[in-house]
Amino acid sequence: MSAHRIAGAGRLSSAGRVNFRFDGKAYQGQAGDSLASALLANGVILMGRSFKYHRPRGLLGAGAEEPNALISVDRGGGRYTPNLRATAIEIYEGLNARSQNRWPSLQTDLGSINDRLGMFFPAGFYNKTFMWPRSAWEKLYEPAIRGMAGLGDAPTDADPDVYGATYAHCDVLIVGAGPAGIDAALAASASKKKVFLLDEQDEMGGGALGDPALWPWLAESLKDLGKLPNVTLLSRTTAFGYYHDNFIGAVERLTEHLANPDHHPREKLWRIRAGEVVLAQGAIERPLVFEGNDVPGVMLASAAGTYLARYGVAVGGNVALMTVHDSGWRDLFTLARAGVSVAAIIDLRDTVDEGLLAEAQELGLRVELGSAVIGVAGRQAVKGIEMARADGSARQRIACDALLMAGGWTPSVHLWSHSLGKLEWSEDWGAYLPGQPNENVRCVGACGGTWSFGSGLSIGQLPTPKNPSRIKAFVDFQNDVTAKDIALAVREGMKSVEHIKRYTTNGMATDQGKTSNLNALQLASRALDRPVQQIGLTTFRPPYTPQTFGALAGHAKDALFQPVRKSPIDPWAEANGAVFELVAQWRRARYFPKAGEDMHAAVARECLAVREGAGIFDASTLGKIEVVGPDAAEFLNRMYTNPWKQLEPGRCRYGLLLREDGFITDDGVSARLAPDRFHLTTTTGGAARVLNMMEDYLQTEWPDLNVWLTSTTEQWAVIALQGPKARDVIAPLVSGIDLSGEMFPHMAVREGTICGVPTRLFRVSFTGELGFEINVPAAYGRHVWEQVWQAGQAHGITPYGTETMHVLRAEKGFIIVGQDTDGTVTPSDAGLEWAVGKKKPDFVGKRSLARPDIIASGRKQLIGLLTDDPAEVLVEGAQIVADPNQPVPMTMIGHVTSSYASATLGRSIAMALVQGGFDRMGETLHVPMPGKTITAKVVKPMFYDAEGSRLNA
Amino acid sequence: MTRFSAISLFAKALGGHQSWPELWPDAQPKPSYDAIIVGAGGHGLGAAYYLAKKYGITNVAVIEKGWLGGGNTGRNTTIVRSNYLYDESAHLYDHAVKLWDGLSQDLNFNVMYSKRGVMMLAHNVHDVQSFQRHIHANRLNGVDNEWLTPQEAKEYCPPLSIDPGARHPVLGAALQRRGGTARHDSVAWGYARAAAALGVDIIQNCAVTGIRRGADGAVEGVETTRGFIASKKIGVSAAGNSSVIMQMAGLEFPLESYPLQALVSEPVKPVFPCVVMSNTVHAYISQSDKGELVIGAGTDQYVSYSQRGALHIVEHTVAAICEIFPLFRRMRMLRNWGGIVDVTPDRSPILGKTPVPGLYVNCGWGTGGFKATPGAGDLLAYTMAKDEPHPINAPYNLDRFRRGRLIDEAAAAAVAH
Amino acid sequence: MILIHCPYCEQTLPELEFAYAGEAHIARPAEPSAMSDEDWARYLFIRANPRGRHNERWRHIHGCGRFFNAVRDTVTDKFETTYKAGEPRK
Amino acid sequence: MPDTATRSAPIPAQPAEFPGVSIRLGAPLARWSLRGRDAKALAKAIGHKVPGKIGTNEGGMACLGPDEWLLRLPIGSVVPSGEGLPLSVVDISERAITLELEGPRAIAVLQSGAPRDLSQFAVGEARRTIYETTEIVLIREGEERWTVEVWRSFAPWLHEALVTAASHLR
Repeated sequence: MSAHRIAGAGRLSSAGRVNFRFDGKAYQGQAGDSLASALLANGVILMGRSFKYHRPRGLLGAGAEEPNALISVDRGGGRYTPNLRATAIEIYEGLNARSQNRWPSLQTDLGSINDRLGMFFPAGFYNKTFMWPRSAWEKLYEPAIRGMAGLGDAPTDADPDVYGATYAHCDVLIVGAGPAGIDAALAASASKKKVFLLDEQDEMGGGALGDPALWPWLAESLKDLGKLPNVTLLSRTTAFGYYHDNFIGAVERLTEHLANPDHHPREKLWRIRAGEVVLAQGAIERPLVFEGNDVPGVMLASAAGTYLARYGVAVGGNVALMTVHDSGWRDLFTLARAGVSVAAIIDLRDTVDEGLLAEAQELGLRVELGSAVIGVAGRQAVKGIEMARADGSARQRIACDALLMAGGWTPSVHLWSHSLGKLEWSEDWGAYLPGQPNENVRCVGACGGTWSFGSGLSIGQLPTPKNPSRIKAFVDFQNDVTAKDIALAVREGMKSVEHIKRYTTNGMATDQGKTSNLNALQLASRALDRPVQQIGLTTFRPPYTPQTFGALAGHAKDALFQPVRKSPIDPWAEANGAVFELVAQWRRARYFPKAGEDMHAAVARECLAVREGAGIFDASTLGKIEVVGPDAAEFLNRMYTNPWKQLEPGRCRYGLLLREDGFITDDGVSARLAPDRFHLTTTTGGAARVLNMMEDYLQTEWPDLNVWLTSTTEQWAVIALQGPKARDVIAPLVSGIDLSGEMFPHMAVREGTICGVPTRLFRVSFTGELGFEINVPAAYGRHVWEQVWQAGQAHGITPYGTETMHVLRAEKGFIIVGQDTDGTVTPSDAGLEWAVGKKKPDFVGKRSLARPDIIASGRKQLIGLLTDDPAEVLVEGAQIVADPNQPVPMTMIGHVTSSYASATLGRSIAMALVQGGFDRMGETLHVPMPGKTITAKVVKPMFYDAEGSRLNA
Repeated sequence: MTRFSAISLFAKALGGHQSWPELWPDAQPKPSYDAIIVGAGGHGLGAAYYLAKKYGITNVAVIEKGWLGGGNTGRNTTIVRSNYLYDESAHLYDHAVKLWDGLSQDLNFNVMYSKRGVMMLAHNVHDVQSFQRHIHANRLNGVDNEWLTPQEAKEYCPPLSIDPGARHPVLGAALQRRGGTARHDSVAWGYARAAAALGVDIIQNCAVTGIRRGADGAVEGVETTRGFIASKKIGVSAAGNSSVIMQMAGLEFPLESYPLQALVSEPVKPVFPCVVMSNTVHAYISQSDKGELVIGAGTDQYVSYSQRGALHIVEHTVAAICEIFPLFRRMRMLRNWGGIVDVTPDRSPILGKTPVPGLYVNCGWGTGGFKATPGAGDLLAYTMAKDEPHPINAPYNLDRFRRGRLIDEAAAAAVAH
Repeated sequence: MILIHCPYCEQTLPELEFAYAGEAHIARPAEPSAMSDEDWARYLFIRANPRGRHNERWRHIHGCGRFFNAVRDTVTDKFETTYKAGEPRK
Repeated sequence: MPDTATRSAPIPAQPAEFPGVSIRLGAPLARWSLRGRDAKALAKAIGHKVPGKIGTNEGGMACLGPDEWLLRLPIGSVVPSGEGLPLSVVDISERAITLELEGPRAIAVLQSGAPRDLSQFAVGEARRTIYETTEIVLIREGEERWTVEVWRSFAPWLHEALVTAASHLR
């Protein structure tokens, strides 16, 4: 008889039957079972295969520390999750679980050949070989290693589930609802404080769940807490990380335990700011290190106690105990009292507490002091053990079907470590305990080092008469790190625990060393013959247990990932078949194809329509800033390269903005509406950056100026109407403004109404044609656009998008900041010397323009390019050379910044940044492309209506 | 030095691995050295190795305040690539990539450099223009970097979502096939072992507390927590702590140190064949040989030496990864940590001489230092040996900030119009 | 996510409302054109970047909108104080 | 000014109802951003009471910063432009739209993405703050009544985020 359920024991009711499958086989468990307890109850003890050697493994623990029993759960429809701990899976009707990292089956795993060859795979073996032949690493060795590595299979489908998130604030956050945590909650709640009590398990109680004597108290306490309005109880909630200023990340599992998760959020991210944090995370029992300590059926004594007391499951029919600590005895007594037969109690200590001995005698248990287990019989299940005196004498075999280990206790100081709290070594516990805190936090109960488990030894490896370099005594069960691996690491010069950890991978498994770190420290300390403190401490990092990406992303999924900003006119564009492009946070109509048109055809049509009639364009996304105050002109004069003080109200000016390092960062046309009021425009992507930059100078450099900045980007919808017919189209719609060329010249602004809506009407042009930019309050943008659209029908009005806008402005040689400039371009590089106020003593960036390499000759300058073959459209980003016949690496003298097929000119045009470009007019340059080299002539970047007669029309 | 090979591994195995020697002795400081390197990360250990191997200076000490390889070397996401835009950058990083190739054999230590390809995603028209510029410049510089359509990108990296309706749709990608990853710890250990074998002293737990300069202003050695150590040549390769060390020599540097976070998932069977980077959504991902998804996150906004990042940085990074790779939404974060990156105004390194005679510096690598490890080590060694920069690192001088000759790759990626 | 005290709002609020704005008390020179290239480069690029006490600027960008100064320890990330722009270095 | 039929809003007009909270588009408003060093001078110039303390909100006038106020009045209202005075009056009536949340669980919906502690946000208080990555102006009109001012182009995202958060409440 092996593991089995004991009638009447535990907290579960035999009424709630639950059917589930493991590796395809059907089983029955009880409501409230973990997958681990349910499988045990069915006599299943083989649950996994180890990472490296593929050794058969059963349960080591009963909680978050479990390193062995890693399970994949597939709920279908993309709801597949690998690497779940069997101890953390709540069974539900229809649960479909399967084991991992084995082929063809859990019982027969060909990968276990690694175990036989284990001697050739010591720690760091991969650094020592797989180097010849050189090419074989990627082609042969690495794929083989990668295939063997990994735990569960990766998901193959997108996750259909959604996740929730919230911020929360409380006075006291208590992590862990064991006795200590519950006491802390009761105490804190009395003071009307806002209290959060979190526990990772489905049922609150922690250690108390394994102690029937405490159940009445537990029920009473939870009832009391549940009634208090100032207390929030969150079970199935794992506090995974402790961040600055008492900010704790926690994940609540909402549907994972339900037979039908439906479409509710699967998990919820809690971002909690707490006044005080109380850590009551308990302690984790340590395994003992000896040959065979990983055979299925060898487990922590405390885990066996939990399986019995909480789940009513005996881990074996005939159980032995290997202990160096009193607590192991107590757990075994519990099993014995429940009728489990006990093979022997083996304690390495020569003397133990009289009370324990008396109790053992009363129960009639065999006791072997001063002895140690030196081997375990059985491969997929414990069949018996071999033991000997500490000096190696008196070797003997004992039959049993389970072996409990009790190696002492390690406080769960994970979150404490995240908070950068100090840790102090305690010789008594053989563990690090919380010391000086770094935040407003305290540890209570076992994780604070106060518990009543009795005393014991802390020891690295049990004594054995066998040759330690020939046996596999496991320290890190999941990563298959053995005592001899740690000895090897030390032998090879690893003297810090950080090096030992990285070299052996001890503590780097999915349990982050919850059961292995301290044993590894002890072993290293003995191997180096130095006290543990001098070897250091591997710092715990978030998360405390692995957490779902989806939960960490919270509600930032699909449409909620990041906002897509749309203009008020966007719906019209969508309804009229626009193809969109994303620019910064915005989406903009790129072109409006008619049936059968590709981008090239659509853009050519749109361009000609603007040149010959009228085009309508949504310019709403351009950044806008209203600059108001008596010192407005003075402020702009200091910010922009060109002079602003003399600009008359009603007039516009092109503004060029530099960073203090002298490079162009933004530009735009701005208008003076009144002596103390300007309407600035910026690039679409630059709006926020420019406003922040201006605020910075205003607030911190020139706080004396009486001027204020207000973002009006979204106040105004902007409709650009461009083309020779533009005036005719809007004339009937506009009132209060004389549209005549004399009264309303190019680069002027007027206020009036259009379609009855107040407007700031700009006469500006980014196309080289007669043009207007109609600014109306955003809510009326769509309405006015449609009115203009209607009015334009008689004039062949055509909607155009950003691509056409780019072509039209390129024909005029207007630059686009960010395309024709790249953060390394000065005004003179861009041929914008005219926009720099020579007489101004200072403006942002001016001084940098005088630096040696900025005034040096041979800088890249913006010029035009005409390909010898007018049909050849250069690729934007293509590189330019003077000598096409030079070998690679070639000397590149520049690159193409803008390039289009110009329907207006019936040929291709391009702009480029070229070294010494201004002095190369008429030169032929070369653009080497794969398979061919394109030749082009350098010209001024002005391809159309150089004298500007059209836009002044 | 015991030569590593399948044969030696086999032989030692039969002996129960009892007779492996130390990879590197834990050296005690001597009174003086011909050259001292401050900082035992990959760069510093590499410099020591090349000083001894290529430039015949073997009386060298590498001084480390903690344990070797314990800084950014052991904390980064191990991406190796050289498809940079400007000639200066392309030459610098390609010098490193050439050394990566064959480094395992050179060091007789498998650093697990694997050319699985680095793919950078273009999410908007502006990205496409910028990547095209990179690709054409790389081609003429002899650096491999090719354009992939969304379909080709997905074929190269099956978990990639190329849904055109995505918030940041994939419009294409730039792929450098020679790019890839290496095993970070192994790089530090391999260099340490090989350098030690050539006579280099690796002195751990020895913090530099001062830099002593003579009447002529030249360096005479370093004050350390283990006493004064004399040397006429001092190379500082201290990453995030560089400005602190430079101040000891009376030098102010254009550096700021920021927290940079990274994280790994639980290990799964092979699912991710290459490295993918997306600058637009700030996500960098590959899969380690162990099976963990290795994910690079962004920097926090403020300067800090705490090696402790904020949760919201992780939230945003993981959200971005899940948008581009919806398969991974149910994967779980196993470990999350922070490093300190030292950043210059143009986000390019400073590598060469300093105004102080005998003092050399290698710093300012920001988030990109690991990929340059062999190159940075070699070039620092060259500069220290010859007391003049190699043509490749000559542009990476301190004076560029005065002259205005910045090497600003990020600026070249520019801003959206 | 650190907590930051805004000296204008007189509230201690989460970092997400704030934008870091670099080292504090680096005033733009009154007469840049009168400066040497060295001094100008120093103003533009040289930063203290200390391990420890750091005078730095923040902007309550998603709050009152004001830039202000702070003293923070760059090793612990803990604030010593925050103070209004224009007040002397603390 | 044309009638409201010619107006368009970025989010649906029909309210979203959930147990314990409703989310609806607020009525159009006239809005101004008012700036100036001297609250009294501003009050004089525009003929409105100007609260001096950041966070206070009286008569539709919310103090958002030491020199910044948000004035919200019925649509069609006018205020002087203050031309020539050392202050700034800017019409931002259509820059933002208003979302109204009402019900005992409104606070939970907002807290889902607002990092500041809303239990400390008093009735009558108004402040600029943030919801996840989106800037908002938050006004607590009553114990269970909240107003969110959000820039027009961010409104669809915020609306969906709040509706989703409300649908997640159990």
